[in-house]
Amino acid sequence: MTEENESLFEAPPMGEQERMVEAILFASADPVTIRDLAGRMPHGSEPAEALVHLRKRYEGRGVRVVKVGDAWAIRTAPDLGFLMQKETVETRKLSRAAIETLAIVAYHQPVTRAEIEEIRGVSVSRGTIDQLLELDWIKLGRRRMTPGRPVTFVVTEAFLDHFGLESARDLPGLKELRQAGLLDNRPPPGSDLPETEAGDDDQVDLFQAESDDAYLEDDIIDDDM
Amino acid sequence: MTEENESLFEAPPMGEQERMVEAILFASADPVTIRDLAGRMPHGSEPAEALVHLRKRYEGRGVRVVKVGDAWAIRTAPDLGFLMQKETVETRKLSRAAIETLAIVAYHQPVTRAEIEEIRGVSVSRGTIDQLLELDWIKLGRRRMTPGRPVTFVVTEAFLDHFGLESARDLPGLKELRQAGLLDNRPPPGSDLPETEAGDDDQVDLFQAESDDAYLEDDIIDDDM
Amino acid sequence: MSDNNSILETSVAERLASEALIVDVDGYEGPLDLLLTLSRTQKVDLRKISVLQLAEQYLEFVEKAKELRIELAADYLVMAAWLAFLKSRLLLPPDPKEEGPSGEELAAHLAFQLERLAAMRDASARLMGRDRLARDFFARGVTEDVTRIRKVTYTANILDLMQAYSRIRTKDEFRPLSFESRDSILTMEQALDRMRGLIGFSGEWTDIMSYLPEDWAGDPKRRRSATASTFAATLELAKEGKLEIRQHETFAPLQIRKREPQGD
Repeated sequence: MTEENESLFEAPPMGEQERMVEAILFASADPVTIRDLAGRMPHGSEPAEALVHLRKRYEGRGVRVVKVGDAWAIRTAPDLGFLMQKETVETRKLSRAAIETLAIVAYHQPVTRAEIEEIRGVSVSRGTIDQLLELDWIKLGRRRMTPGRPVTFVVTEAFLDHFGLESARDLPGLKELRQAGLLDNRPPPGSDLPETEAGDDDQVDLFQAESDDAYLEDDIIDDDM
Repeated sequence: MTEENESLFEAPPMGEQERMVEAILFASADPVTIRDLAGRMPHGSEPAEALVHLRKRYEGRGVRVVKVGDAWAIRTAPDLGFLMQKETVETRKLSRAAIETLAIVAYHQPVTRAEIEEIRGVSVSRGTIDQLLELDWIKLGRRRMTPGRPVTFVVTEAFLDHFGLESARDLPGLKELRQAGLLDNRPPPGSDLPETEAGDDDQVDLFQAESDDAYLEDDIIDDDM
Repeated sequence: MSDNNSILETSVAERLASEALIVDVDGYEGPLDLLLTLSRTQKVDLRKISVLQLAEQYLEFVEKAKELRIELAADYLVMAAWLAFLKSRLLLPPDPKEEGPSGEELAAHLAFQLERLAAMRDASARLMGRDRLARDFFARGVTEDVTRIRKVTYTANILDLMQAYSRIRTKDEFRPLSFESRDSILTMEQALDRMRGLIGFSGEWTDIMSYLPEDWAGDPKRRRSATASTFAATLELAKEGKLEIRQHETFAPLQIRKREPQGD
């Protein structure tokens, strides 16, 4: 099949495609992926291009075309939030543990529970993880390829949507934190020794990450997002 | 209070008001009245005028500003309604009643409903006949020239197409069915069909099965149709 | 505000803080959280924090808690033991024979952990302070769900068809009509007997259907059988010259009457 053949399907003109993307995004509360858009539009349509036009068209308007991960949505301009008291949804107040855990997942993802505990210095309760999973702000990532194959957590598209982020790369201060080495999973000194003396075991448990290889995947945040 | 006093509150510029109306209409679950708009916008705003501008702005777009009763809303442009539908094709097996009815029509055509019931030994629901008619696998044949002039059913071209037959006469006869192992060797008790006869008669007797006793009944059968 | 005042205030604040520490020990999320809080009192960049001083503060805190007979969770005590160990490492000149990380390395790592925790706290605050969906910006209020139009297509192949037909044809229940059930059959003999008895009274043209036995006229199967056998019986009787049959037009009711003996 050559490209000429494909063009026989005659995609609608770009202006029409833009209208279609506009209608679809308006109709959905959740972000819509390019793939979904393409699936719903006539054959040969190029939603990605239509989105560029549409986004421009809505610049400075009361609603905006925003990117959420791999998907797109229309959202009201944040400066008009004051008009919307009526629509405001009271969200359950998150515990400090939940908020910190969420931030750690966002900045360190994919991250294991043991790593979260290592960073916070306390154990993470089941309820905290459950709450974040329920909010659909975090989800399970790939298993870490280390002994025990622990599950990892990553943030979701709903998280990005909620906090108005295009991608996890846009997390505030991410670059600075990385440059400061604060996103490094720096193993505690001496942890590369076969086994520390018996007496230190407790504190090794507390402050040592589950294992050294765990940190091979340090920069995965890039691969994943 | 004079009008000059009111203007001290300095309503936002019309462009801003338009943005506000846009955001409110977008985010509201229900259409919003001008009064509601005015109540939510800064003092001195003129939502009615802003609406005129907004409505014009959306002319020809993928969504439109429409009046719903006394209130206003943003809705998908009618010509794009098709984007909000997703057709899924589901393939299902024909029900036993339908396939049996179809088989009887194919082998005995033209056949009345009463005859179908007689052969199946159970009544045939209106739905089954309708389904086969809808599938365009059977159609109405000539009326039987018997009292009550009952309608008969015959198979269609589409039926032959679907089943890869040149004509209904190509359907295998009882003997062939038996040879193919599709039919028990045991003749139906009391069956008077001459199915054991040699030759190609099978076909004929299948199409004759309506003979004999079947026909006196017609006047009565019609009442049931 | 004078310097004196501020010093005074600070010491009051510190005193209050240390009391709060003890009262609120449960309010801390573990030793690291407590250490972070203590480190704040040093009022320096976390990178320049004196871990030795911090260790001392922590140990002091644990001592105080003991004096006040506050039960500390095990991990606080573990941390205390570790910090005591760290403190000794930091104070004593390094022993070249001793294996493992130096006191400085351990201290640096603790400082790193504190800084990292602080950074995450800061990040979470910034995150929660962002414009947020359904609070600062909003999604579409009326959504139009994609209506799924389910189009069902039915399939059957020739094998299905043939199997269905053979199933009907070989069904045990299948019987030709005349064998189906004896009690729905009015035999021609029965009808003939009945007609012979009745025809003598019929001088007028009468609809043949009125000759059906009353209890056979309701149920369609019985009515059907009775009609057939009654009709056959009338033909038989007509052949015998016992009655006459007439019909005004096709499908009109059949009428019969007694035939008067001829030649009379």
